[in-house]
Amino acid sequence: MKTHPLKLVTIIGEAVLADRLLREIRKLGAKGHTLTTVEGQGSRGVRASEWEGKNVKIETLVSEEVADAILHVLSEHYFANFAVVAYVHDVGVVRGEKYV
Amino acid sequence: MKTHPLKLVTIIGEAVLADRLLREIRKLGAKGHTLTTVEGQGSRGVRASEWEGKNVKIETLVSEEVADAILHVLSEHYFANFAVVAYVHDVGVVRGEKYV
Amino acid sequence: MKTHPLKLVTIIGEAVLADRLLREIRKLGAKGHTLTTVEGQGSRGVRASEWEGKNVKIETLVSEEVADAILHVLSEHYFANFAVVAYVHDVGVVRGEKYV
Amino acid sequence: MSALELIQLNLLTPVVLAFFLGMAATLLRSDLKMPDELYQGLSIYLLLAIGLKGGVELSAAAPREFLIPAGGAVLLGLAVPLWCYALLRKIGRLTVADSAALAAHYGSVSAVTFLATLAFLAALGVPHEGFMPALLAIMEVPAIVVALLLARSRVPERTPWRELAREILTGKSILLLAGGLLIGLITGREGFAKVEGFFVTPFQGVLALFLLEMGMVAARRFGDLRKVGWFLVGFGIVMPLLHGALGIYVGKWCGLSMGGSMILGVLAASASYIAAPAAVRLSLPQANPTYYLTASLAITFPFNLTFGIPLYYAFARFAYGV
Amino acid sequence: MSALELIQLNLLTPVVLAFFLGMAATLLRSDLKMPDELYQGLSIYLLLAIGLKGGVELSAAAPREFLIPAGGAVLLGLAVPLWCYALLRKIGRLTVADSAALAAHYGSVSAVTFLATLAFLAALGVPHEGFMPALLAIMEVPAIVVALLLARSRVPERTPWRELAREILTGKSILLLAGGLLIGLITGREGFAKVEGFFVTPFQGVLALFLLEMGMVAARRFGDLRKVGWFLVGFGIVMPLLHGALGIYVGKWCGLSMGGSMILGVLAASASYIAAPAAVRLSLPQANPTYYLTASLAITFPFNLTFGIPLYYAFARFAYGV
Amino acid sequence: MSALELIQLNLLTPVVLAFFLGMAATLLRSDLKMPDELYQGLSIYLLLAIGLKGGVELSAAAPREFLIPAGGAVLLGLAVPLWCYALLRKIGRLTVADSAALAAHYGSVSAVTFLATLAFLAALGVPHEGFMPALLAIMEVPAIVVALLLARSRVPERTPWRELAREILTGKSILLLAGGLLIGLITGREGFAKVEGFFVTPFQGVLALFLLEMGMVAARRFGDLRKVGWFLVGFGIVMPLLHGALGIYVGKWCGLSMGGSMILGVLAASASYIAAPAAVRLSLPQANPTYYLTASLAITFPFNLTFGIPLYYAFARFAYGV
Ligand SMILES: Nc1ncnc2c1ncn2[C@@H]1O[C@H](COP(=O)(O)O)[C@@H](O)[C@H]1O
Ligand SMILES: Nc1ncnc2c1ncn2[C@@H]1O[C@H](COP(=O)(O)O)[C@@H](O)[C@H]1O
Ligand SMILES: Nc1ncnc2c1ncn2[C@@H]1O[C@H](COP(=O)(O)O)[C@@H](O)[C@H]1O
Ligand code: NA
Ligand code: NA
Ligand code: NA
Repeated sequence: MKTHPLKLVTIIGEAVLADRLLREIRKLGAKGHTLTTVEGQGSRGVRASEWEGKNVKIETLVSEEVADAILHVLSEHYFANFAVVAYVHDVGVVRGEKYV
Repeated sequence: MKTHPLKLVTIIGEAVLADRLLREIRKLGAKGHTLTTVEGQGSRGVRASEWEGKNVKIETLVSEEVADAILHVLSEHYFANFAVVAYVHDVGVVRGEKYV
Repeated sequence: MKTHPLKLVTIIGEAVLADRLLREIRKLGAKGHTLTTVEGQGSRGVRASEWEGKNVKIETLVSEEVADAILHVLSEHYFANFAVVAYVHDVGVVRGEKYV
Repeated sequence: MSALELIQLNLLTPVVLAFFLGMAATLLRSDLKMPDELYQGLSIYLLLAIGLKGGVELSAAAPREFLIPAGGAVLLGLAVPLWCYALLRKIGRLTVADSAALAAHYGSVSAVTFLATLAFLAALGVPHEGFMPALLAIMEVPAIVVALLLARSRVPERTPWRELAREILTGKSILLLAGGLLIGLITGREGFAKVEGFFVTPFQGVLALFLLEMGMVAARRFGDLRKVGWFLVGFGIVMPLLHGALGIYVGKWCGLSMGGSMILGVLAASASYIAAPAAVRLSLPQANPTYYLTASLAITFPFNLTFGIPLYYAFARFAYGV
Repeated sequence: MSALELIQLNLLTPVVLAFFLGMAATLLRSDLKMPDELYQGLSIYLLLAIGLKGGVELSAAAPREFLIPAGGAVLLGLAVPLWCYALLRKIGRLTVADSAALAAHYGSVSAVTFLATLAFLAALGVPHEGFMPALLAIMEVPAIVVALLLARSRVPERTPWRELAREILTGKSILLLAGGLLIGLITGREGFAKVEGFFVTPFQGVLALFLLEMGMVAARRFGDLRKVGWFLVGFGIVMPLLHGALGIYVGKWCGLSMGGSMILGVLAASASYIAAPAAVRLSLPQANPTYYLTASLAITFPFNLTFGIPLYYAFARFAYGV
Repeated sequence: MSALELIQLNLLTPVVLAFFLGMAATLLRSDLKMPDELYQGLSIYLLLAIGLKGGVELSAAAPREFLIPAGGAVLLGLAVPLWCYALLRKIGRLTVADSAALAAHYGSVSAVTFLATLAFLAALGVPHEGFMPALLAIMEVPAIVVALLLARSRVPERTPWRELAREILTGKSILLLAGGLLIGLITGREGFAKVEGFFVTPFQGVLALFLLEMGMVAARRFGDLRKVGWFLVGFGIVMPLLHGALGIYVGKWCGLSMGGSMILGVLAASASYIAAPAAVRLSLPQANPTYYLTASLAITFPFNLTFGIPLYYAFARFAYGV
C-alpha cells in the first residue's frame, strides 16, 4: 500500500490552551487535527484548568514546512509561560496528499 | 533492550465505525488493538455519532504485511464515504514476536 | 526548527497498574509523562479494573538509556503477570534537552 | 387562550429557556461544555424514565384502547417517509441517499419534543392517554426501515439485512424505551412507586439540563444552515406542520382524546436525532450528515420546541372543535 | 407466601428487571453503553449513601446490640476464605493464586446484593436492624487479608505488607462506606435529614440504573463461563447457599432479628466485585482474573440477585420457626 | 450560642464532613477518584441551581431593595483587588503578575463557600434576602477586570481587550449563574416549581458530593503550601477576615438584613476558584498558578468553610448588636 510521508506533530499542553493552539495550527496551514484529553506531569506541576493536571494532546498530520512553522510558533510564544511539550515524527499516511 | 521492529497502524474515524473497523482489522490479522476516544476536525466537518465530533483512534501493532492489508481495505471501503484517516509508523516493540 | 532526537516510550497496561508504572518510570529517570485512558484488547482478555477493558497508555519522552532501562524493568517484572504492551519510537522534540 | 399566549406559555418555561441558554452559550463562544458522558447519562435516564412511565400507564389501559392508535402510529411511520422521499428527490433534487436519509429522520420521532409537549399539556391541564410513550417507541423504527428500503433498491450496499435489522432494533433509544415499557408493564404502578423518587421527581429538571446541551448542539449547526440551502430550511418547517395536522387527524380517527391526538401530531411532526442518525450513518454512508443532522437538529427541533407545540395545540383544538 | 411467590416478588421489581434489561442489551449486541464515568459516579453515590444511612442508624443503636453481631461478621469474614481456599485447592485443583483469589472474593461482600436484599425485605415489610451497613463495611476486608496471607506463604511476592494494608484499607469502597458511616454517626438523624433528598429519595432508582450496567457487565462475562468450567459454576452457586445458611445461624446466635440474620446470610453468601478484584489484581497478579471475575459477576451475583435472596429469606423463616 | 458551639454546628454537617472525607482520601492515598466529568456535571448543576433560585427570589423583590446592595457588591469587587495588589507587591514582594493574579482571585467570589453559608444560616434559622445569588453573580467579574487592568499596564500582553472581555463574561460560571438568574426571573416561582424536584430537593446532597471532590483537590495542594511560603498562608487567612468584616459593614450600610450582610461578608472574604483561575491563566500566563491556586483552594477555602463562616456570623451579630 502506497503511503505518503508526512510529519505528525504532537502538542501536549494545558487544557485552557486548546482553543488557542487549534486556531494557531490552522492558521499555520494544518488541514485537520485530532485532540485527546490526557493527564500529565512534567517539570511544572500545576494546571489551572479544572484545578487538575488535565491536559490536551493535539495531533496534526502536516507537511515538513508546516510542522516547522508550528514548532517555531510554539517555542516562541508558548514555551515560556505555559506547560507545553511538542514533538514530531515521521509517518506514512494513506492518501496523504489530502493533508498538504 | 532488544525490541522487535513492527508497524503501528493508527486509524482515526467516526465513533459509529468503531465496531466495524475492529472486526475488519481482526480479520486481517491484527492480534490486538488499543482504542482511544478523541475529538477531531478534518476536511469533513460533520459526525453522526452523538451529533458531536467524537471520533475513535484505533492503534494496532502489526507486521508489515498486515499493516498493508489494513490500509488497503480502508482505502477501498471506507475512505469514500466515511471520515477516516490512517497512517503507519515504525516502532520497536518489546517481545514483539507476540504480535505477528 | 531544530529538534532534539529522543525516544518516546509508550506503555499500555491495565489501569490498576498506573500508579506503579509511573513510580517505576520516574525512578528510572523519566522527567515527565502523559497518561491517556484507553480501551484495549489483546491476547489476555480480562481486566480487573472496573471489570472493563479499561487500560492506560503512558507515554514518556526519554533518552535512549532511560528508554532501555524502562523496557528492561517492564519485561522483567510486568510482562509475565500483567497485560502490558510496550514500544518505543524516535521523535524529534522541541527543546528536547529538558527531558534528558 | 390566544395563540400568542400559548406561544408565550410554551416559551417561558425553564425547559425551553434552558434550550435558549444553551444556544446563547454557543453563540457567545462560552467555554461552557457539557461532558459527553453527562449527556449520555442524561439521555439514558430520560429514555428509560419515559419508557417506565409509559409501561405503567399501559398496564392500566385496556388493549383495545391502545391497539387502534398503535396501528395509526405505525401507518404514519410507514407513510411519512414515502412522500418525504419523493418530495426531496423530485423537488429538492437531492441524491437518493440524502433523500432517503432525510425521509428516515422525518418519519421517525424525537423523544425530547415529545417530552416538551407533555410538559406543555400538563401546564394547561389538558389530559391525554397515558400510553403515549408506547406510541413514541413504536414510531421510532418503521420510517427508518422504509427509508432504507427505498434507498437500498437504488444504491450499492454492503451490510446484510439481518445485521441491519438487529442494529436498528437494538439501538439504544429503542432498547431503553422498549425495555422501560416492559419493566413498567410488568411491575405496574406499585413497583414503579419505589423508583418514582428518581424517575419522576427530578424528571423536568433533568430535561432542562438536557435541553441546555441540546441548545448548544443545535446552535453549533447554525453555521451549516447556509450549506443546506433554503429548500431544506423550508422543508424542515413546512413538513412538520403538515405532519402535525395529519397526525392530529389520524389520532382523532383512532379515537384518541384531544391531548392524545395532539401528541400523535407532535410525534409525526418531529424528526429523529438519536435512532435515525446512527442507523443512517452506518447503512447509508453516502448520505451527507450535514443535511439530515442540520435539518433535524437546527431547523425542525427548535421550530417544534418553540412555535410548533403551541401551533399543534391550536390545531388540535380546531380539529376537536373546542 | 410460597417460595414461588417470593421468587416472583423478587424478580419482578424494577431493580432486578433492570438487571435483565442490561443482560439483554449485551446479548442482543445493542449499542447501548453506559459511560464509565457514569458508572463510577453511581457507585460512589451508592456506597456513600449506604454508609450514611448505616451511620445514622448506628448513632441510634446501643453499642452492645451492635458489637456482638459485628464480632460474628468478622468471624464469618475470617473463616469463609479458609474452607473456600481448601476446597478450591484440593477438589477444584486450582493453583494457589487462583484459589486464594477466589477465597478473597467469596469471603468479602457485595454491596449491591445487600441493597437488593434491603429492597426485598422492605417490600415484604420485614424489619431489621438499621446498622447492617456497618456489618457490610466490616466484612469487606478480613477475607481479603486472610486470603492474601494464605497465598503469600506459598507464592513469591513483591509488594511490602504495609503498602498492601494501606491499599486495601483505603480502597474506594471501604473509604466511602466507612467515611459515610462516620459522617452519619456524627451528624445523626437531624444532620442527615438535610441530604435525604439526595441520598434517600432517588436511591432505589439509582440502584436500578446501576443494575442496568451490572447486567451488561455480567452478560459480557457469560462467554467466559465455558473457560472456567463446571466446577467453578457449581462452586459459585453451592457455596453461597451454604454461606447463606451459615450466616443466618450466626446472625441468630448473635441475637439479630430474623431480617438482620437474613441480611448477614446474604453478606456471607455474596461475593465481592469491587474491593476484592482491585486488591487481588495487584497483590496476586498470578491469579487469573477470568476465574474470580466470572465466578463473582457472572455466576454468584446473578444467582443471588434472582433466586438466592428469596431462598435465604425462606431459610431465615425456617431458622426462626416462623 | 457560643463561638465554639457555632463552629461545631458548622463543622459537623454532612457537607463539611464530606470535605474532610475527601481530604482524608487524598492524604491516605486512597484510590478513590471522582471522574472529571462527574465533577463538571455537579458544578454545572450547582451553578445553574443557584442562579435559578436567585432569579426566582429576585422576581419577587422590589428593584430598590436590590439595587443598593448590588452597588455595594460591585464596589467591593472593584476595591478589594486594589489593596490586595498593593499589599502583595509591596509587602509580599511578589511579581506584578502574581500579585494581580491573587488580587483577581480574592476580589472575586467562591460559589461553594456561599452555599455552605446558606446551609449554615438555614440550620440556625436566620433569614436573609433571597436575591443574594444575584450578588454572587455580580461579584464574580469586576475584580478580575480590575486585576487584569493593574497587570496589563505593567506587563507585555497579547490578547486583545475585546477578546478578553468576551472570555471573562462568557466564562461558564458567569454564564450559568447569570443564565439561571434570568430563567428564574422570567419563569418566577410558578415555573420554577416544575423543576424544584431536581434543582432543590437533592441540592444539599449534591453539594456534599461536590465537597468530597473539593476536599480531594484541596488536599492535593497541601504539598504546595511549603512552596508558597508563610506570607501567603497568612494572607489567605487574614485578608478573608478583614474582607468579611468589611463586607458585613457594607451590607449593613446598604440596608441588608443581618443574614444578608453576613453573606455579603462571606462573598467578600471568599476567593474564586472557577472564574478567576481560567481568566488569569490565559490573560496573565506569567503568573505562577501554584500561588493563586494554592492560596485560594488549600488555604482560604478550607479556612472559610470551617472557621470562617461561624466567625463571620459572630461578627455580623456583633455589628448588628444582637
Ligand atoms: N518527559 C515527558 N514525557 C511525556 N510527556 C511529558 C514529559 N514532560 C512533560 N510532558 C507532558 O507535558 C505537560 C507539560 O509539561 P511541563 O511543561 O514540563 O510541566 C505535562 O503535563 C505532560 O503531559
Ligand atoms: N491533518 C490531520 N491531522 C490529524 N488528524 C486529522 C487530520 N485530518 C483529519 N484528521 C482526523 O480524522 C478525522 C476525519 O477527517 P476528515 O475525513 O478529513 O473529516 C478528523 O475528525 C480528525 O480526527
Ligand atoms: N497488537 C496490539 N496492538 C495494539 N495494542 C495492543 C496489541 N496487543 C495488545 N494491545 C494492548 O495491550 C493491552 C494488553 O494486551 P495483552 O497483554 O495482549 O492482553 C491490550 O488491552 C491492548 O490495549
Ligand atoms: Na416524525
Ligand atoms: Na461473602
Ligand atoms: Na472575595
